[in-house]
Amino acid sequence: MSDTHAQSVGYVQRSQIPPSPPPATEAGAVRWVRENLFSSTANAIMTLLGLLAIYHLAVWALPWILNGVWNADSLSECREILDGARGACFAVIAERWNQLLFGFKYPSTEYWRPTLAFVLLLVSASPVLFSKLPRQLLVLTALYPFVGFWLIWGGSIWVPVFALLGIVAGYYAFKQLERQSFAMGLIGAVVAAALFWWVTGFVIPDLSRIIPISLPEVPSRDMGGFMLNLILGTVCISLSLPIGIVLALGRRSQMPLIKWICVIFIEFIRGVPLITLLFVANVVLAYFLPPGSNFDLILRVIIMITMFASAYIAEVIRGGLAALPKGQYEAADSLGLDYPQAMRLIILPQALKISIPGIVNVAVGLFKDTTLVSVISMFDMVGMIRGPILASTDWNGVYWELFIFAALLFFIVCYNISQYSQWLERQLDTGHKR
Amino acid sequence: ATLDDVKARGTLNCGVSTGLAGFSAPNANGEWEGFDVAVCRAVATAVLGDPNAVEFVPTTGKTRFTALASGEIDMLARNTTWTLSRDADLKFTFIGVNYYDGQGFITPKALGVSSAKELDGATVCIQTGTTTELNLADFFRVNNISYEPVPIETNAEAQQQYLAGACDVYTTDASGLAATRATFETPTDHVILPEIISKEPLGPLVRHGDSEWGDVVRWSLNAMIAAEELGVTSANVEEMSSSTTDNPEINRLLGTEGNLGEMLGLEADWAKNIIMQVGNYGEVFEANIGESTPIGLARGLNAQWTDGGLLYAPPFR
Amino acid sequence: MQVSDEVAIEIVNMNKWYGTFHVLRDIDLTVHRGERIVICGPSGSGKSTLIRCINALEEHQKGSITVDGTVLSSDLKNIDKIRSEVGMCFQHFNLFPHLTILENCTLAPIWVRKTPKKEAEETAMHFLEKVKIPEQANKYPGQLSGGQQQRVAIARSLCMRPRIMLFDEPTSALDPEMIKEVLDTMIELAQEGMTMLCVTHEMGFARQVANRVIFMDQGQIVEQNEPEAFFNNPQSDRTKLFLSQILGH
Amino acid sequence: MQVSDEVAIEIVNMNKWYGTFHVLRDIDLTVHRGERIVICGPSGSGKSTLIRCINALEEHQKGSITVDGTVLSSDLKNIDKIRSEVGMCFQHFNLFPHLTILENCTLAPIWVRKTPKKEAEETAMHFLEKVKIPEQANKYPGQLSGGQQQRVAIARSLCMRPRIMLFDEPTSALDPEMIKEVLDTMIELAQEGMTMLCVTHEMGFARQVANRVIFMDQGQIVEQNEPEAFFNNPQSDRTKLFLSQILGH
Amino acid sequence: MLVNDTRYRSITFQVVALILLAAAIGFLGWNLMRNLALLGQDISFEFLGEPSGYDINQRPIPYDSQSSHLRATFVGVLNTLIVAFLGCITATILGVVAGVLRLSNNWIIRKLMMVYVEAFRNVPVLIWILIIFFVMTAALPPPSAFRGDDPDSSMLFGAFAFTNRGIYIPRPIWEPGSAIVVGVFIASVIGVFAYRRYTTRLLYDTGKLLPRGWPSLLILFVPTLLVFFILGQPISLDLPALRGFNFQGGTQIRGSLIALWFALAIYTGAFIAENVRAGIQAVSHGQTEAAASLGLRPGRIMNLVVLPQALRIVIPPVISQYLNLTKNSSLAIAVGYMDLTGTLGGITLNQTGRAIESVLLLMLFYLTISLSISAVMNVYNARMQLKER
Ligand SMILES: Nc1ncnc2c1ncn2[C@@H]1O[C@H](COP(=O)(O)OP(=O)(O)OP(=O)(O)O)[C@@H](O)[C@H]1O
Ligand SMILES: Nc1ncnc2c1ncn2[C@@H]1O[C@H](COP(=O)(O)OP(=O)(O)OP(=O)(O)O)[C@@H](O)[C@H]1O
Ligand SMILES: NC(=O)CC[C@H](N)C(=O)O
Ligand SMILES: [Mg+2]
Ligand SMILES: [Mg+2]
Repeated sequence: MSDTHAQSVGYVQRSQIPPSPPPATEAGAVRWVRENLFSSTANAIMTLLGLLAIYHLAVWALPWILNGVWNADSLSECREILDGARGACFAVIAERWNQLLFGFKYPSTEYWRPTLAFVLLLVSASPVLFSKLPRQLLVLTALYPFVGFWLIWGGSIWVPVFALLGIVAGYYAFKQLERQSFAMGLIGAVVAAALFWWVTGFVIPDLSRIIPISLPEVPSRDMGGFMLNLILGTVCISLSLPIGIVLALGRRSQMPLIKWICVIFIEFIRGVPLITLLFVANVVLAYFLPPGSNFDLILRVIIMITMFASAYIAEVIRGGLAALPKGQYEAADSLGLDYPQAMRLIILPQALKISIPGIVNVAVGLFKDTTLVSVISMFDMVGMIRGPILASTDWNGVYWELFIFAALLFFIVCYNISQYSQWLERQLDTGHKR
Repeated sequence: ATLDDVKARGTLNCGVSTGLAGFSAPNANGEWEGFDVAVCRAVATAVLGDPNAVEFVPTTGKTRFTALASGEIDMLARNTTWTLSRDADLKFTFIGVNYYDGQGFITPKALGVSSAKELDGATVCIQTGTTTELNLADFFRVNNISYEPVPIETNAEAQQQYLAGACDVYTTDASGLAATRATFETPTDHVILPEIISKEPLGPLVRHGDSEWGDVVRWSLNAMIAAEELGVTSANVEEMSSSTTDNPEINRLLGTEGNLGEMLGLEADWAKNIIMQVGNYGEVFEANIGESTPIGLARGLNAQWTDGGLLYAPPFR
Repeated sequence: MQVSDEVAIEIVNMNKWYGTFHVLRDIDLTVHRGERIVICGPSGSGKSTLIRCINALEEHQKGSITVDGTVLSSDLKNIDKIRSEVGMCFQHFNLFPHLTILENCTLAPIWVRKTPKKEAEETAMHFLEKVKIPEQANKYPGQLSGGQQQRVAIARSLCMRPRIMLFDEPTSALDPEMIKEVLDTMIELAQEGMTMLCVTHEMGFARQVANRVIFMDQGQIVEQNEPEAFFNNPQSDRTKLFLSQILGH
Repeated sequence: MQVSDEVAIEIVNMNKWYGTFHVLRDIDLTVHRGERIVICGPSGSGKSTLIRCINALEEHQKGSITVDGTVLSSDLKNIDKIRSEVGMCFQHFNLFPHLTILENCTLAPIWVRKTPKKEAEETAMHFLEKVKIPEQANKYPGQLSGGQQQRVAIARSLCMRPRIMLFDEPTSALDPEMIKEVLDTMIELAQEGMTMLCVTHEMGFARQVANRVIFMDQGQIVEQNEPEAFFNNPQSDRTKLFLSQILGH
Repeated sequence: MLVNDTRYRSITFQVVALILLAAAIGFLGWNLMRNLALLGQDISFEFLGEPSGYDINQRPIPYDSQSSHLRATFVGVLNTLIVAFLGCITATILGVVAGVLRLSNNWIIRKLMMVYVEAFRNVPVLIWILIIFFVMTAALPPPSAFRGDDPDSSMLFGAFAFTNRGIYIPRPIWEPGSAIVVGVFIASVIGVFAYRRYTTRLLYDTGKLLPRGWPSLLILFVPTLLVFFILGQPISLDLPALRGFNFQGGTQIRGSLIALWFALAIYTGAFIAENVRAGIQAVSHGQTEAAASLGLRPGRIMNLVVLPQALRIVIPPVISQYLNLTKNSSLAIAVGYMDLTGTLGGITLNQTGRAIESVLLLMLFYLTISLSISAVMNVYNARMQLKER
């Protein structure tokens, strides 16, 4: 050792320096502006360009929005009111509000039904979306399909009630037989439910006559507007979940035939645009159904969109399954659980949890894609705008207002869902690190 | 069979266009109105006795045939031209003609065009999936002039594109042009060119292979035409049917004599109901597209044969 | 610590290939009830594969494995039977992270053994007490330390009341402090007379509890002996080399 | 192991804030050429921040840092100069995974020092030999073990022929077996007289090679001393507490 | 029992699956036959040989109404590929710019880009297509506005006309000698790459780094311009001019193409931006720091360390975005752009009524494209895989 430190009396700090506030350049707005807007020349230029862009956008859009006319019966009346000034004619939205939301055929006295159904949807979806809510609320979720169906389509209340009871019957049969084997349980459940429905099928008409609780029936064809987008979105996503799970499991199966069936199905569906599948629904599907069966267009479209969504969901879930460590499968095996048990109790609960953000993304994409049904002349939100509204003499020529309204509506829904999925991803992330 | 289906269902699914003023368009209350719509209502009245027992299914030029073929609709009443290939190849049965038409052009007056032959280099809006699309190609090829087609799905969009100046000319059936022009802010700024470049017999159609149903639709239309010829109107039909008249054909038509209804599988008073609730051909024409309406079409070819037109209902016997 | 004459596991001339790779060659091994066997050997020598074959997690291609009189064949019934006789603990615990500790332990008894839930929970608590973490029963695996997790994994296996336990390097993923608590649990188990096959490099453990130490290399059983003899007087050169490495460091 | 009088690094009254959080307070530190300093202290005490400031990876807001006579200012030239004098090794190696080991080592010499490739490769091989992995030169980082990767990272820094090396917990992400190989490399480096600042909790290493051990807490240098004195006779209570924890376990 | 034996279990299941599959296919096929028989139709592809009878406005290959449906199909295929190609390129540029700017340390720019990304990602692409299309139709002047002595609108630089039928731009006329100019230009492009390689080589060999920026520009433009003027300007421009109803001359980029192209590009660009951002962020900060501590400057760090790693992560999702864009281009039908869905799946299907055949061909085409792109992606992924133990 050199002698520099030979004597080396330990240097010991005796007192603690209290933390002092950072220098002015390091705090507050000054620092923020310097760091975020003017940290370099290039940055300053970009800031100015950005401000310029915002300014121009504002100068161009604000008067148009602020001058907007909210009360008029036609575009020409709007123009009269504006009297040459630049301004939007939002009156079209006010006047066609109901049509935009519900289509032009849903009976106007019944608008409360889809509205209520929508509110209930939010309520019953929340226990699924937020795992902090009490689990008992899941009962609501389970009941919702029947309530929602009844509210939107109407008809005798006994139809959804017995449908629900049938499912309950199936569930009990499943619970009874499940102990023997999952397959038995499944078959038993299907048989029990089918039997129940078959038997009650005879009772319903009489019952409906004796205890007539019913809402006016609204045929599928009369659904339209944003409501149709929402219906297609929710129905197809919910239906595609179980199918997607089956496909994903199939694709990971060891059995080559089953694996290839699933691979071909998934790749085929993912390889073609949704539009062509809608064409299939529109013009081809009927050829493949038994002669004389008369599926209406909405049903056919739901079938095709569900197939479409399930292929995408299958891929998401496959990712979730692949993310599970192999040890989980082995541990389940070594405990003696059989395949259905291992999947149901161990693998799927975990895989699905990992997949939720992906599933939500698919759901958002699918919800946006429901607008494509306007191409096969269904009157969803976009179809309403392109068809009856723009075609009407009164509103011929209002583009911006209507499309911005539609875009805004979709934006609100999709943005919130994707924010939710990001929130969930963060949530899961921390959950992992725990 | 379709007839039984319709009866069982209690409503008639009838394909109409997505909106063509005077022919088929929902009014402010969402009720469908128009000349084509009346045919649907007539059939519904004949079969179900209720002109409102119709579910109108809007179709575009492109989707109409698939809608019919797939069974989504029971009949199509949508200014559809009767052509051989549609009959023989697409396997549909046209049950008659409710409007004799031809393809025309509309163009802004400001362009100063007076004949379709002067349209060299023009941009033309057309509805796709129609005969007009094919006629147009033929017309320009035969006359050896060029054009630029702008394919469009619906009449409404075509109208928007045309009015915005995205095309110089809009071409479709002359009746459609008149109807469309009537909805313009200033119809007088636009001229319909004199050339009519094709024959467009427009009529309702049904699927091949169900002649029974075809007969019902065919004779519902014929009943309207015959009623006009025989002078039966919605105003006097009640009176005429209350007792047998001197004219046996009227009696057969209104079901007070013979069993024509039964032959079709309908009630005896089917035609009476049509005339009472929908009106005869002339009444429907006048109410929807006639000269007193903004569309203002003259009867022309669509007058009764007795008046020099082509309308000629086969005998009710 | 008694070893009975009864044969618990009998492996005769067993061979296994992965594709064309011959992992296990001519394995002959007889384990008597109550025996505690430690298997060691260099990495890749096939130790894990051997014990995974006993549990039917891997299929073997030649030879026979008989567990408690049941021949391991491709019949699912037999496989189920053997798995319910044989418990297994993995290196990475493989607890089910979405279930609480208690649920982890009761899952198999309820669904495989069809034990009523209440009874299963009692059993589970019994074994959790045995591994000294009854108070964690309602936590999730992610909230436990590695050592605790491995003890839960042992308890989970025990809940199926296996007659034989297999351990695959149960301590190698653990920090030194935690190793001890797991080994203690295993020693206790051994003292109760459980038949155990344990892949481990914890030589202290081997000395203390094993009846026999088996040394594997390149898919073969190279040497087997009682612990003292094995450590003090290895026969094969390979064993010597291996022991010098493992004890030296 | 000679320490010259020449000053390699001089830090005077340096302060740093993250936003309003005062991470480093009044740091005064003089490092002589050839000195080997070990910095220790509880987590979050600002050790990493301190050595990252020396390398200009973080800006300091008050006080001055002089490296080899160059004052660290916001002038890019100075930063470049200092960085070419100072090598740094990170806890997580931070090798470039898309380049081979050799490319990792030659990248900076070629592009920063403008050394011809051939020469750069020779130098790289020289240092790779020094860290005892010349045979891995054409592999990719992902193909190496953690210990090997860290040694490559050291070689990579050395290829720039720095006069000072900074280490930020170079062994804390490694398995015990690998720690030794990395420490050996560092000891060798120390013996050649490299000026080193090393954040580490390997007290054995500190005893063996350090001239001075610095103990930091809450952004301050609380105590510094020769290793023997530091370990055997810590002055401050905080140091005592810290040492009792770290050595006890 | 067979299901209880591991050897036969899977075979049993597969046989069952096969039977179910066969039954399903049989059921559908039988229905199809029955339905076709009922309707008196058949399945045949002969219609493809018949004259189509309709005209198409955008024709990359010669086509008129007498050409066959097959040729119309090809026109559609080419139009699909054109819009997909343009869309992919534009989307990439937009996406990369927006993605990089989203990480800028400039707050305003960052937020603007976030608004762009969120606004476009969360609104259906169909709405964007329609907005752009309708707004173009409504907001841009018709060609007639350019007419008269005192026109309402005028052309930009006398060479570009923005009308509601599309944008008219000059078209180069290739006169004799133009081939040489083009040849020189191509040679220059190659030259730039050669020069850049040379500088790297030189750096490797001698440690000297020549400047790269401005010499590249010089090499790119100077020789071409020289040759261009020496040969007496063999390339001239055909400017669009208003003649008759429309602008003639020049190249017309139709409104439908623009709407589709821009909407697809902006929409997909928003997704690509997210991929790019994620890719760059995925390269750990440690990499940048390690490079910095080796003395590399920020530009070099980007080029030598961050980008090569980020690209590996970014490219696969970007390729699937290309795939999405291509599939979304089938929305052409909403604005009357004559892509494959417009010709084969639109007019041909309708005029001939050959729904099954047309839809089948349509699907096959898209399937082929997807599968080839996935194949390319798999090869890329395999080659780019980072070497690991
Ligand atoms: N699924 C597999 N496919 C192919 N080869 C495998 C597979 N699993 C293991 N192997 C190979 O079989 C050999 C034995 O593996 P095994 O896991 O039994 O070794 P081990 O003795 O447990 O080693 P370790 O001490 O590292 O756990 C190794 O060479 C391994 O690479
Ligand atoms: N970029 C940053 N922004 C804000 N605070 C930071 C940042 N980096 C570090 N800190 C904070 O500064 C303090 C000192 O961090 P530093 O990494 O220097 O600690 P350390 O002594 O190296 O700890 P460890 O032993 O855990 O590495 C910590 O409290 C940390 O949370
Ligand atoms: N324009 C139309 O919608 C109908 C056009 C023409 N009459 C046809 O049947 O094809
Ligand atoms: Mg192993
Ligand atoms: Mg640190």
